[in-house]
Amino acid sequence: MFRRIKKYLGLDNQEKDNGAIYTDTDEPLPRNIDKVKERLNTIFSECSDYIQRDIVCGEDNGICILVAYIDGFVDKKVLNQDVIRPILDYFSCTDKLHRAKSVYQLIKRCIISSNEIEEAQSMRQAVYRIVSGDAVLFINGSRIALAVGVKAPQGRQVEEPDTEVSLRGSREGFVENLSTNMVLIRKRIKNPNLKFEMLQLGTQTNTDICICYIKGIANDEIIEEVRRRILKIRSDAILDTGYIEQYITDNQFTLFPLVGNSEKCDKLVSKLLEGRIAILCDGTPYVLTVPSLLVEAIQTADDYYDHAFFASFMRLLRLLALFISTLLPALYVALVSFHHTVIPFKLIITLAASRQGIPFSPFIEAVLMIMAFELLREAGVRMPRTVGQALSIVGAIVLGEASVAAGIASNLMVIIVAITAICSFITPPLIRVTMLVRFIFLIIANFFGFLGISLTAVVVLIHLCRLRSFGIPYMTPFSPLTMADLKDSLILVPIWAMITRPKALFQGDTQNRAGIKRQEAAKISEDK
Amino acid sequence: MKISKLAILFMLSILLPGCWDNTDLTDINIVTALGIDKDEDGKIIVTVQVAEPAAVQLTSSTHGGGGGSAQIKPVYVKSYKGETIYDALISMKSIIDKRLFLSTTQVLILGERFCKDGINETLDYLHRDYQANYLADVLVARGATPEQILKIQPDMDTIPAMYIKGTAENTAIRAKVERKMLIELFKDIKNECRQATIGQITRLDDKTVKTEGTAVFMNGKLVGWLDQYQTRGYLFVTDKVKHTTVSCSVNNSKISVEIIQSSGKKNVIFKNGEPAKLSIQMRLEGNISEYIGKETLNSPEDIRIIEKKISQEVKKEINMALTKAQKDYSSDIFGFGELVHKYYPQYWKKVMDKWNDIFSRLPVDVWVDIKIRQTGLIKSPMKKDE
Amino acid sequence: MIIMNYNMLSVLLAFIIMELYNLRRLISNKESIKVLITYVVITASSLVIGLLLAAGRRPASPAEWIQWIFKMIGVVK
Amino acid sequence: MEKARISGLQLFLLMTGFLLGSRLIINPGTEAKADGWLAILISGTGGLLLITLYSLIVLLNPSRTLVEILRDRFGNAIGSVVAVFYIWYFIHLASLVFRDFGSFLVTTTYPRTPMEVIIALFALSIIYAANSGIEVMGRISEILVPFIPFLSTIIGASIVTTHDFTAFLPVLENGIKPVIKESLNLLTFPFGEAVVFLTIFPYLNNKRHLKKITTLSTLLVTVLFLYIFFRNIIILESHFLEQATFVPHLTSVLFPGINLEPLFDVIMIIGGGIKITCAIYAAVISLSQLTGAKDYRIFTSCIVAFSVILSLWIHENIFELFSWTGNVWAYYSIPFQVVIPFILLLFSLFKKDKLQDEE
Repeated sequence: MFRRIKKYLGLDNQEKDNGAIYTDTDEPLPRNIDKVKERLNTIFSECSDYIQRDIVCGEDNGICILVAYIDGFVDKKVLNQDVIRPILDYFSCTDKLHRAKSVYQLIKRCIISSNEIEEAQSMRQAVYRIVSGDAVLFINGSRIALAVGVKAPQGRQVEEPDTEVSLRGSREGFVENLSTNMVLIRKRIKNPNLKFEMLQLGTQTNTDICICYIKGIANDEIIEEVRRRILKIRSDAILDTGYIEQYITDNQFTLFPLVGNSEKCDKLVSKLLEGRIAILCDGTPYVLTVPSLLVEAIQTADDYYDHAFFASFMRLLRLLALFISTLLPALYVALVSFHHTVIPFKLIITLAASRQGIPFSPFIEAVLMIMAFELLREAGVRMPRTVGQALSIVGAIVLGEASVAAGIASNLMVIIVAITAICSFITPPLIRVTMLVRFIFLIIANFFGFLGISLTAVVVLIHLCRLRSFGIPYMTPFSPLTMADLKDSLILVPIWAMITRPKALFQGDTQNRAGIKRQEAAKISEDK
Repeated sequence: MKISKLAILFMLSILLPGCWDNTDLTDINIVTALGIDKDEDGKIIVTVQVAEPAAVQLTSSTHGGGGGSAQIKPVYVKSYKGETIYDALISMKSIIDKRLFLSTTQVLILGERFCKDGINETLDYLHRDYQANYLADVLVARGATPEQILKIQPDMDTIPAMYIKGTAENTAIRAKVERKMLIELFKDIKNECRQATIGQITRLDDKTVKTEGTAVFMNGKLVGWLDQYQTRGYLFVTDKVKHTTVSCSVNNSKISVEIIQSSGKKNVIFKNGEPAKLSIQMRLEGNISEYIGKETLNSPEDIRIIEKKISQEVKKEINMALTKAQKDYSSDIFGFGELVHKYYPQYWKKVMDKWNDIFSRLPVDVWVDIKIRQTGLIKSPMKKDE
Repeated sequence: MIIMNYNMLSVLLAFIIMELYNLRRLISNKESIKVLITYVVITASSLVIGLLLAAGRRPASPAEWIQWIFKMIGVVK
Repeated sequence: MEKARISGLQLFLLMTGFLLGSRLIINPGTEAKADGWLAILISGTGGLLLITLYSLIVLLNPSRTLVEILRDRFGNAIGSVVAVFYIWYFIHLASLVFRDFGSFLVTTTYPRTPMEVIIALFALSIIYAANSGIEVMGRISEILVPFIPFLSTIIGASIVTTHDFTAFLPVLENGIKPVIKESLNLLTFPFGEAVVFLTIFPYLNNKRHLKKITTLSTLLVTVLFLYIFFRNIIILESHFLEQATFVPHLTSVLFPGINLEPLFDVIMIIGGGIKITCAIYAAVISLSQLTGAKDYRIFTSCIVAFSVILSLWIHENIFELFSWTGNVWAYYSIPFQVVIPFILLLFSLFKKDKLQDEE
């Protein structure tokens, strides 16, 4: 639906276009430098960061070159050193006659010392090169412009991501710069099979998108599917991978994330090695991985670095946390308002005593407390970090205490909401899902007790079984049961025992292709 | 789209009618004990003991301090008359504030008069109601009405029902009372091959009760009682003894033996298609837990003598119980009829109705074998060395 | 005066909404007339029976017919 | 026919869930009292034969569902009429399970909630499940069905009351007659009801294992029934069994300290849910093939609605329900479960060559 609206808006925009607004047309470059200048000035009118510089040199000032770039985008020192100085030096030193035709080849081959030179054959390409940070040289008399990559290093340094903290393993996280990110990946997989496919998306933003996979490990069909879905995107702007995620997800009407994302290099690399496909986008440190399965919510990068026993235990714990964070308040409400017969005698006395004098029904109480918690959480996220911490302390301690003392909430409810909250933080990818699902369960529990909860749980399970992420059933490896993949699900086997890659991600034969990991395994055992 | 459709439907189906079975915990009365009796006119008197959770918590946390002067009582006891149990319970709503919640019933106390009139049919409600607690302990009140027993205010526990349950549990370990859960009582009632027995409870003063002895039923009617020793004999036969202490005297010294394992096997021996006699075989294992006397205790022969004495004691108790059941009450509480039913179904069909008479006429063979294993931390009894 | 069972009515209402929604899809799918008739017949019969049940006028059920037939044959006593 | 495939394991679990289904609520073999185990054994053997019969039919008519087989073998007109009867039978089956489910919950946990609301709530999730298609049903059974034996074992594991391990004696106290009657009941409910799977077997990805899967499933279900029977009779004694309305529920509340009733509800939702979903799916698929609908999903909601109404309509009270399922259901099912499949098998055997020539 949104796509339809967007398309509609997009059409509107195009209708409004007139001469003042630059449109993508394949107009050729004019041969005459003055015409180029004129055209560029209209295109970049009112762009104060657009700079153009004329170089006139050679015998009889016969050579006119126009250098166009965006201020601040290019490294001026490099531009002067590698581009302008050589040109000026060359043409002032030589006394040879230069005909216009050869100038272009000469400059390209002999003069400019920069490595990144590309040709721009049309106005569209030239403009694109300028706005993406290259310096573009227009040479009088030539129909081809030269784009020289003299981008100044931009953005922040590689640092540890806040969202995914790991105790062990690499602390490098992705940054906003696409090429830095690509380097970070390439650094870890030194193999020409690692492919980066570049695309531009967004009619206004022209954002660089990169599809990354390891050829021979990733499933070709899925790669093709990813390509198809990304190319289908018709959008003005791609500001974050989140935009792409919403376009390429299999099912728009699900709460569950069908596309994974990560900010950590080592995690992404391991996903690539499992046969997943990554989608990088310029301007955001978040990298998408597809296909994404439910089981990934309880996997962390640390697991693989640690001893398998601890990791397996932690995974079971995380699964438990997932259940607790979705079901606990609902179970409590069902227990307290429906199934008194189930509660053991001593507990029922405690429960009833704690409920004494509370004016609200357990359901209302639970909703109020959970709402309060969610508000606090949101406030804590939005606030500056230092204030956020203070806020969470105020919220957790003062509010909880006070609401119990005021007789609005029972002790037990505070405990339950606290446990629920803690558990919901354990599985970060599903944190928002569990929040909503928790409410659904809570509402149904208030009306139908355990029956409602179990029926809803079954419906949620059916929903999960229906979901597919790029053709792979979301609940793999549990259903359809893939025995070989269970080694990396709830129970994690030691890394040397993982001799095959996830079978679910292949349609074909895994044994033949399982080279890399197997070699790794062999290496480790050899080292030992 | 499908999801939104389902969501609308869910909301519709939920919001239109409202919620039916949703009851807050604060809107129920937690019944801890239930007493059932009959008055002279044959009406049922139901007594409930209801716990006040807040007060229970308060008293148990400040137990012994006794600071608060105007404390709420942790439990209250109310009685009401009605035609049936359910009728009485429902009518009771006119004098209490909330719905009675029976699932927490820990103890069910039956009145003597009620039991004499027969319990087989009248307990139907407790079986039928979905909230009934099948694991509640059942006891028969002797010499007092259930109401009097439930109104005690014990020092040891804030909730009298828990106190009663505790005493029953304690005594059952000592094998001096038959501990019967409601479900087992129902099984007994339903099973025509054996007669029901229920533990007995008596009131000592307004703070204590005593659970000892057993009520014997015949076709659902209370016919008599077994005292504590007979009860133990009965429990030995039915193989329900866990730990108990048997005492006896040997040559002026007194010995207590703790039974650590007991297995009883009963049998009906048939001759010519007719039951000839009943046989009971007991295998016990025990440790000496006390020995007051002058003899030394260090040879296997000494142990042998004690074993013999103890086995005689056990045999005596079993015989007492058997005599009571056969001669006084002629009620097959041991379940010999079950054996006949299982292994001689043809014969059972013929004698089903008069089995209890046949049972009371049959001679009994009791065989007890006891092995004493350990003697505790010391071997010979405490005395001055000579 | 017909005493209506409102729970039953609300259940019926939920089903009717669902089936009307479904009917729309059925028409947009361009299913054959046979399908449409089957659909309408089943829906209408469940609606009628549902309303009768809600009104407390329970007609003899298929189970009773079957039992009657078997009694006629003599299989069931 | 849907373009879907289910694996052998999925079919195995789906079938096990189906067969266990609502028999978990109503104790298997109650009417034969202490001889119930005999009845279970006899009906298990019979069930094995019946289910082998069904798999043979499917193997002789590869990748054809019930309606297509009926039409192939009996001709278009007769086949269609028989198919209509089968559809009715499937709907009837679903509505009976709905009713069992409803009465169970109303009796044990939700005495004040109207049964129609409970059934309707259940029906909504059934619609969602049936609309998801056979593949998702297979996958969901892979997750849920293993819970049934697991939870049943937990419920039986430690129960406080005294155990009487000889409670199943004496053997054949009341003669063989009640045993035969009970085994007939058990044979037609649940084993014979597997006739529903004539519409599901064709989706199996590897037909070679079909016979093995069905045999294993039937054996497992028989063993579980025996386990449940012995559990109940050992704990409750035979005299008690016939009195209780829902025996397994009774055993679930006898756990010391904590009440396992919710676990039992879960078992029932899984078993009953799979049973109803299979029956509804079979009815819907058959109906859509009969009418030539493009998408079977359009019929799901109206069939479910009909079967919900039918479940409320069909019996007035719980005694009617039990006496009807006990006395009439067996005879009513025989044509559907035994006679027609047997004729189908004969027809398939004799016309086999001819059909292969056509292909």
